Amino acid sequence: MNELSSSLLLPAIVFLPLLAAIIAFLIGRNQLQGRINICFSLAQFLLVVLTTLLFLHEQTYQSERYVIGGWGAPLGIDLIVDGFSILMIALTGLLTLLITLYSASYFSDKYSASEKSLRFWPLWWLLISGLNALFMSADAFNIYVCLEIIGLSAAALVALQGSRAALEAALRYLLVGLLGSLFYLFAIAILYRSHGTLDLMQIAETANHSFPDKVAMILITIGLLLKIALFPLHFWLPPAHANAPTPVSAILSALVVKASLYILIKFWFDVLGATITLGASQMLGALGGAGIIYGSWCAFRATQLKVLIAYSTVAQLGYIFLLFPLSEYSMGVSSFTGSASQAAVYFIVAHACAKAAMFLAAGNLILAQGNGEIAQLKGIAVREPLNVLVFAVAGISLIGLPPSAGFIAKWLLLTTAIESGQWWWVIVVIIGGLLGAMYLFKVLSLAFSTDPAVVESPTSKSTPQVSNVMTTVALILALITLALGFNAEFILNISNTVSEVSGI
Amino acid sequence: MFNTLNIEYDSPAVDKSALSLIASVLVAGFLLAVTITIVLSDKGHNTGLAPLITQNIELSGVTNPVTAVLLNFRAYDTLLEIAVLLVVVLAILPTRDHHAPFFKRIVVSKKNLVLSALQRWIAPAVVVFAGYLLWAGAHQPGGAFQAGALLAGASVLMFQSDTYQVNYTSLMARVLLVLSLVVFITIGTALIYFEGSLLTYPLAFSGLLILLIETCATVSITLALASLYSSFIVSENTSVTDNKHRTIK
Amino acid sequence: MNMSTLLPAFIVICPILVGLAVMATPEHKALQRRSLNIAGALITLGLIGMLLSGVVNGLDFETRLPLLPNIDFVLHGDALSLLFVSLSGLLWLFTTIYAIGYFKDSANRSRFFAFFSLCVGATIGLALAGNLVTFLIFYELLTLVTYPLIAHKGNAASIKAARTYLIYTMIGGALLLTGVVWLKVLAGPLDFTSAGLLAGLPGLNNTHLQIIFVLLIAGLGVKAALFPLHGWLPISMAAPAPVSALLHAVAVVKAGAFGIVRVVYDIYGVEFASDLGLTILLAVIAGFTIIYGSVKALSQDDLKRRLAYSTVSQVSYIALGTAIAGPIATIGGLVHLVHQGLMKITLFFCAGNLAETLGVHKISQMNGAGKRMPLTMAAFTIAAFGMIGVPPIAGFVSKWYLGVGALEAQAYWVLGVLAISSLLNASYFLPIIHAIWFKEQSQPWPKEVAKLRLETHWMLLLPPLVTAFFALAVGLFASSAFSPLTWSALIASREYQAIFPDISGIALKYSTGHLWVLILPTLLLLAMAFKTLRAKVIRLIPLAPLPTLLAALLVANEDKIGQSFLLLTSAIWFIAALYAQAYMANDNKRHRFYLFFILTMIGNLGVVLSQEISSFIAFFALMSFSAYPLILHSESDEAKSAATTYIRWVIFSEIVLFLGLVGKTYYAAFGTEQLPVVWVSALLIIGFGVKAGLATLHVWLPKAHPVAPIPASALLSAVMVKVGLLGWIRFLPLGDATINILAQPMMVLGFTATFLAAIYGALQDNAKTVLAYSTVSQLGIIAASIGFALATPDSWALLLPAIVLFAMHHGFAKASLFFCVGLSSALKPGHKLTPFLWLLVLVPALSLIGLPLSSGALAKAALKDATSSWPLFSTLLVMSAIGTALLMGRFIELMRKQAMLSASSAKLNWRLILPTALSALMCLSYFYTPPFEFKQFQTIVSTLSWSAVWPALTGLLIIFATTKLRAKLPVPPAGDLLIAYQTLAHLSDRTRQKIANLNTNIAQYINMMLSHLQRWSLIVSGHLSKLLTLDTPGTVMTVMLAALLYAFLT
Amino acid sequence: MTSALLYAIAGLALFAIGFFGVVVASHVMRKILALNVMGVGIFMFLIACAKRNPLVVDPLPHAMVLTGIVIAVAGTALALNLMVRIHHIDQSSQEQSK
Amino acid sequence: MSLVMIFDALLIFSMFTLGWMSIFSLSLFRCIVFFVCLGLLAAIAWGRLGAFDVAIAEAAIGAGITGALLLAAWNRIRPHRTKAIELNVTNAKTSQKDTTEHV
Repeated sequence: MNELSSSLLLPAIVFLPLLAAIIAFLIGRNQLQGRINICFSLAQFLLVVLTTLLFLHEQTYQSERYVIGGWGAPLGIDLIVDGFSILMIALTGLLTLLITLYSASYFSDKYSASEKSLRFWPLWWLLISGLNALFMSADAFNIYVCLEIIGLSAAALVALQGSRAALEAALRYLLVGLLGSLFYLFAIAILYRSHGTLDLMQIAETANHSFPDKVAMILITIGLLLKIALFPLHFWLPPAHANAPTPVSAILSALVVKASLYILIKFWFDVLGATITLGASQMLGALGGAGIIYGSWCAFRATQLKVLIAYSTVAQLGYIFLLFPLSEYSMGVSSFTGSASQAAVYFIVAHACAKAAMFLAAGNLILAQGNGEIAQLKGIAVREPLNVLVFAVAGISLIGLPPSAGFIAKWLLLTTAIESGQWWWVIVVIIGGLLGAMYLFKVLSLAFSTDPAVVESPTSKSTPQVSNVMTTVALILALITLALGFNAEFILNISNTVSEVSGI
Repeated sequence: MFNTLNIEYDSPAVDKSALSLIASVLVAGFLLAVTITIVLSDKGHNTGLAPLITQNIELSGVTNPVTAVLLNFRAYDTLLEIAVLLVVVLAILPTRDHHAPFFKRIVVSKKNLVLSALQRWIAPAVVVFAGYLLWAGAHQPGGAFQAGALLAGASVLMFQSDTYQVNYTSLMARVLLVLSLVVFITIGTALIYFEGSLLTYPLAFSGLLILLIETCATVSITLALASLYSSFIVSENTSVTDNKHRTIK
Repeated sequence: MNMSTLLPAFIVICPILVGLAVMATPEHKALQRRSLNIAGALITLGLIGMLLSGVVNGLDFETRLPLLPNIDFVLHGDALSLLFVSLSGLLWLFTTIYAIGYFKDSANRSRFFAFFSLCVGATIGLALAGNLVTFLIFYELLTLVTYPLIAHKGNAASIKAARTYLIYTMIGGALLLTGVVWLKVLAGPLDFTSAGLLAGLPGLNNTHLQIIFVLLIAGLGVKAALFPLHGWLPISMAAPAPVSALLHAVAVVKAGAFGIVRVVYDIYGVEFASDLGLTILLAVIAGFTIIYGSVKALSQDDLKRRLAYSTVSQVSYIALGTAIAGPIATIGGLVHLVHQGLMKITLFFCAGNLAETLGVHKISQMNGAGKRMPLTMAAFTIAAFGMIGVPPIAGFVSKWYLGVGALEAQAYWVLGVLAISSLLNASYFLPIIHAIWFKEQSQPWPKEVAKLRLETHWMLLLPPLVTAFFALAVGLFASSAFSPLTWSALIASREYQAIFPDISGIALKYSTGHLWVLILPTLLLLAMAFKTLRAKVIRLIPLAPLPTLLAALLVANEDKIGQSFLLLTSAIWFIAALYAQAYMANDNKRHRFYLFFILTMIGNLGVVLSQEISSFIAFFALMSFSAYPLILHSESDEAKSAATTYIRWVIFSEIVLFLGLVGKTYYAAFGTEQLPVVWVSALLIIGFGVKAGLATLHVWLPKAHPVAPIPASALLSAVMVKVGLLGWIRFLPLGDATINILAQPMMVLGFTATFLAAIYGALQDNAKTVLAYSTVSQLGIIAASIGFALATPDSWALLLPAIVLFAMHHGFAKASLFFCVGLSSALKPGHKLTPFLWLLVLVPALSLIGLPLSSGALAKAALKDATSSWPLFSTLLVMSAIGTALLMGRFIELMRKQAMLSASSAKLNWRLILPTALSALMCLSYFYTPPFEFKQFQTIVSTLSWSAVWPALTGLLIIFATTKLRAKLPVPPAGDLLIAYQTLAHLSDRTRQKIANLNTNIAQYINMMLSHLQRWSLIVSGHLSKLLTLDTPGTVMTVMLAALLYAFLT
Repeated sequence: MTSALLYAIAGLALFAIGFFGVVVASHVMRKILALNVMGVGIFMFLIACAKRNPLVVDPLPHAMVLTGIVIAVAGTALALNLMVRIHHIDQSSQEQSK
Repeated sequence: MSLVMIFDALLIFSMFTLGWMSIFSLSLFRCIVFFVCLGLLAAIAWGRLGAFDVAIAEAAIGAGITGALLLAAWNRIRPHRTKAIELNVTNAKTSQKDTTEHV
């Protein structure tokens, strides 16, 4: 991949969205805006696909370093791309393309949210560039800056709505984000003090069971848990994801939460792998398990549709956190390799697609329905059959029923759990699946039940007809989740580049 | 902690739920103890990257090590940092009236003597000093951020007196806000073409390029910080108020 | 990618594509949707046909796609999968047609048909799955796709039903997933290998395998509706008819059963599973479910819920078949998969028709439905009889093989289960059939649709008829080349490979001698269906038995017994037919009478003619069941109660016979040790004893005969009773083995019947009851002689002709006596012909008693010298004449009294008198030359001995002496022991009631507890979540920080 | 106990106070101030690390602190803006309700 | 205990107390003022530790801009602003319309 490292592909992935943001900011609000953003997203997608193919073409499955400014590791900053990060970048590229298409019509003049589009587009592109930068950065402080970009732009996007609930949710999200980043910064300071370098690879080489490394790991864990919204610290996620506009909540649930998870995995397994203790990983697993149960329970009791989906994100994150205790056993030394990591990677990809599809479908349903109340969804299957189908397919993937990607992920997780002899995680996963089924079918049973009052008199005020672009985007995402359910090999090949990689 | 964000003005300093009080005191204390033990126990890497930087300082085109690190060794960080600033400015900017002029002078009925005197004396001095700081950044402590901050301070001073009205959503303002990021990116990508990898300054021009980036950065930072401040200003008596006020919506 | 890899994939994809296409078609385009559906169904059937032909001539079809690191997505067309695929493909076509008719104009049909074809696609995928993972994928897909079908109506009931369905299947799916994953971890890729995968793999510890087996069976048990997991099935009846038809006959329930078959055979392998002790567990559960399902079905009034519970029990047959680790039982289980599908789908189609056209949902509303919808109800009756296990229809075949398989595996309790469940099936299906056909329409139909040319829309009518026909054809042509039976035999032979026995011995071949004889009656039967031809057909009925009569007389036939019985039956049927012409001339319900008259005739003649066990029992059942309406003909109260007792005893005898014959065929084909033959013969004796009026089993006879119209009762006592005797002769090992423990009771019962019946009969006041009791006593003699034959086998050569002769004599005598009862009006004194008529009465009576020169004496003489080796027997024979004399005296007394009372009809009804005269002539011994080479003359002379005369005189003397005494005595009720049995029946009913409401209040208690639990958990979770809404996130964060510190630093 | 070590400890103390403040403070403004105090704490720790060796001063932490300060300002500005907008909506809803 | 050490100790102690006061003092205004002082002292501390660039930045941004922003925000949420409120109210109504229920 030498021509890749010297060529402009990698930095372009970060700079293209920045340029898109600048242009969107400058041209302000006019008809062209939607179309320009769509072609930017297309360009971004092609770029990402090109990089992935080049990376895969290499077959060396080695991580690629891209030295910025020619200064080399300790002094300058490097970009590093390995299996896991290229997968995440590809995922971001795909979701950007689809959700941009969705928001082009969502923020078009047809709907009331149109005059917010001036603020939406620049922030959106900055968020995307922050995500891409994060997945590629190999420098601790650079990760801090990317986390900040993502945190601030996400909070701003949540606040886009302008309603009191949205503003409050955004403020809470922002404060939590800042607190988490400060903890992370403090940990970097400690690491810099004891290792003298900011480059993750070099820290990994000199990391040992020493006292400061342990404290740094603790601070990073607590900071990032706050940003990932694992079970006890999840209080900010439901209001934030529920009150954000639909495309924003889709990208939030699907990717932004995963970004901090990516960093935690990187630190937990590669950089400060030496400091991990058995008790800690079991504790994370336990929190994950509790998260699954509690998240599903709250989802079941939720009355708003988007709150339900947000809580299901909390639950699904619990699944991924089972990775920590499982990989501890399966591979002996805790490195991000082996089937546990494959299961986690597959879960991340499956959840991203499914959750994005579900949020978009829910958005369409709410647009058609007028408000987000679940009780009012009675008999909507008659008016919006396709969206209900997308919602169902996404739900099926979240629960982990066969034809979907979620099933493969759940299968891998169960196999790892059984192989490593930790049968209690098997019970948690199974109960999680059942609880998931509870809240999904609560919605579906309402959608299917024909309430005579509703069917005869279509809702009085003519709610704007959901544009078919938005439905097709949701449908494409749902089909992707189904397609991922079949050829699992493709994703596993990419992600097991992670397993061969020794260092990062 | 964040669950109930109360904003009433006169709420007690500390919310009294005893449980959280005790727990957090305990842990804060514990955290302090732990960190102090680290600091005491570990000699750690006492010089950090200082020797490495001093070796490469000549290659960086500037003599002030901090500016070298900021704008040459870790230029990528600074770029992203400007992007952060841009994010916040975008989030706060009002969404209306792109057509109003960028800069307007308003006739004020009630003059605040002290303020106008202060403006007349200090503003020019601050601008000159900011220029010096920007220039000195290459070899002495100073640089884009400090100069930008100072200029922003001056602009805060100017707005206090409602004599000058800057509309941050006009095209001109938006271009200036975005200027530094654009310059930085273009230079960065251009260097890929010339030098093979991102942000590798050619030895001969690195000083010049850094200066160019610094000036644009100063301009953008000034405008950014000024717009941050202006979004909170509600001047009662001028027509601008309402649209400015509306800006808060 | 040649055909062999693509075909299975195409078969699965086609329905799914159709589903998606239909979902896309907008609601109003009915035609496009209809054509899409039907085209899809036909294409799939065509593909399945290609697959079938391919597999038959040895091609191997497999599609293999990479799915997971070392697991592939495999679709493999082997024999077992094809059985299920062809069933679902076929039934899908019919259910589609039915559904199109059913949903003519209702809302969101596109959605229904879309999910409908997706559901079939999932079922076909599940059938074709090549390994357990692919099976699991399609198993879960099936749940998802059937959910909207159940919730289709959208009203509260169907949503609740769908929810319960989901709860059950989701939990089932989760268990199955755990089991499959665990198994995959232990045993690597789980491809189905025909003789079991795990048997070969080394180093698997058994406790794990046992736990996994329990998990798998629990997961599959939900869909296969095994006992504790069947709750969802009855509730999901709220779904529309085509859905419940599809779910219960084809898709969901069969998927579960098919899964169990796959797991036991292709994953564990039968031997490995049985020595792990797993198959016994499954067998017990399946057995219990069979009984439980039927008991619950009894108490359901809603038709579809009753059918649902019957499905619960029927599907467990398949599980039972697989659980009894024997090749024949496997065949039984597999073939039941298909048969139950065909029968159950017919039942549901009919239920759907009833609901759709008449709005009838409850069984209590179904009275007289047969008249309103004859074709649907005919299909319903065929399917219901099939479910009970009445011979020619499909259900019998699978029960037959299950029975033989149970014997092969020495699991005798399974036979008990089969018996009890057939009994219960009968007890919940027969009342429905009775209500349909023999009850008048009590109240107007709830929601009747306008009457079309046919009874309902042709699309609703065609499917049930076709599937009913298939059910019948599959039963009849069971052993033909392409029947499901041969196909399952092929599968079982692949499963067992080495130890597969040769099953030709127990195959069901329906072959009867001189089949051409039955053509005429069947033609007449068909003609009866058309109203216009009815009058002419009635006149032709007497001709029907003539061909058989000619066959008996003219065609030389080495089977002497058969020929003589044929002679007896056809002669009496001919006379009865003549007599009926006159007797029924002005009866308004004569059409129905004649219809069942012909049916019984076909059955009776068929029994006598049949040479195979299967055809014997088939015609036997036809005869017994079609005799029921003859008894019920007069619709009076006694007729109703007599008919019910009759049908109950018929069912009892059918079941006992089924067990006996199963035993017999098994031991004939594979039997090695002699010991078990005793219980086989015991069962046969009891089975035929009911029909032949053996002592304690005769109670239905005195009640049934008097109630039936004269020709019917004549036939009943003269001919149909003899079929029991024919059965004994054909199937008991009379010639070869001495079974003393059965012989003594047989003789004792025989003679007690002779004497007690005589005394009891003498006290009766109804002429026909007296005759009935005389039949009981005469049959007692025959039973005793059969007992004698059992005791001394070598005497059998002599005894056989004597018994046949005695039977024929009794047949003719009793028939003529019954005919004379009809002539009571003509016997009035004061008419110049009355003395001749009295002669008609006296001749058969005296020949019965056995006066010299009469056929009775001849028969008794023959019997006496055949049993000469045992003097006591002959003395008892002689004494029996006294009893008969008593009865005959009473009979003549009653006839005289009746003649006095009856109005003096001027004109003698010659069309009545002639047949009686004919039968009276038959009684005299000269006219018929028994087909046996028989020392004719010297026996007639020997009848002149004194020993033939004195018993008659004493009997008559007693009658005249006790006339005054008897006048004072109260008349004892007709069926003597019946009261005892009825009290017994009431007792068992009450206990069942007690058990029923015991488990209802247990159920109430449980869900009261559940609701408490739920409320409590809500409160707790409320508190918990209030606490956890984390208005104290700060503290929680600090606590977590402390925990992490601890975790890391220690 | 060189002075740099003293400043490092002070920095950590400020961090602890800030965290304690964030957890316990009731008003949003106080929480924002507490976050800034934590920021100052971390920056002091960083600068103290830069000066551990009296002879040479390591410029890297300085660059980190500079970037940190700008980001802190940005964060605070956004938080304050959100707070004011929430307050403004409450204010206007009270006006309407009155 | 050289003079410098005393100066450092004093500086650290004052920063510590200012840190505490800027969060937990009674009125918000007082908190903000203490925070600005803390910013300035921090600038002195950075100077003391040889980080002059940072000192200038801290003074300009940490104390200056942040202080200004805090005061401006505090000014906006103070209750006394009656006069300004009526004027705003009319505008508020117009803007209120736009914040109708959005998705």
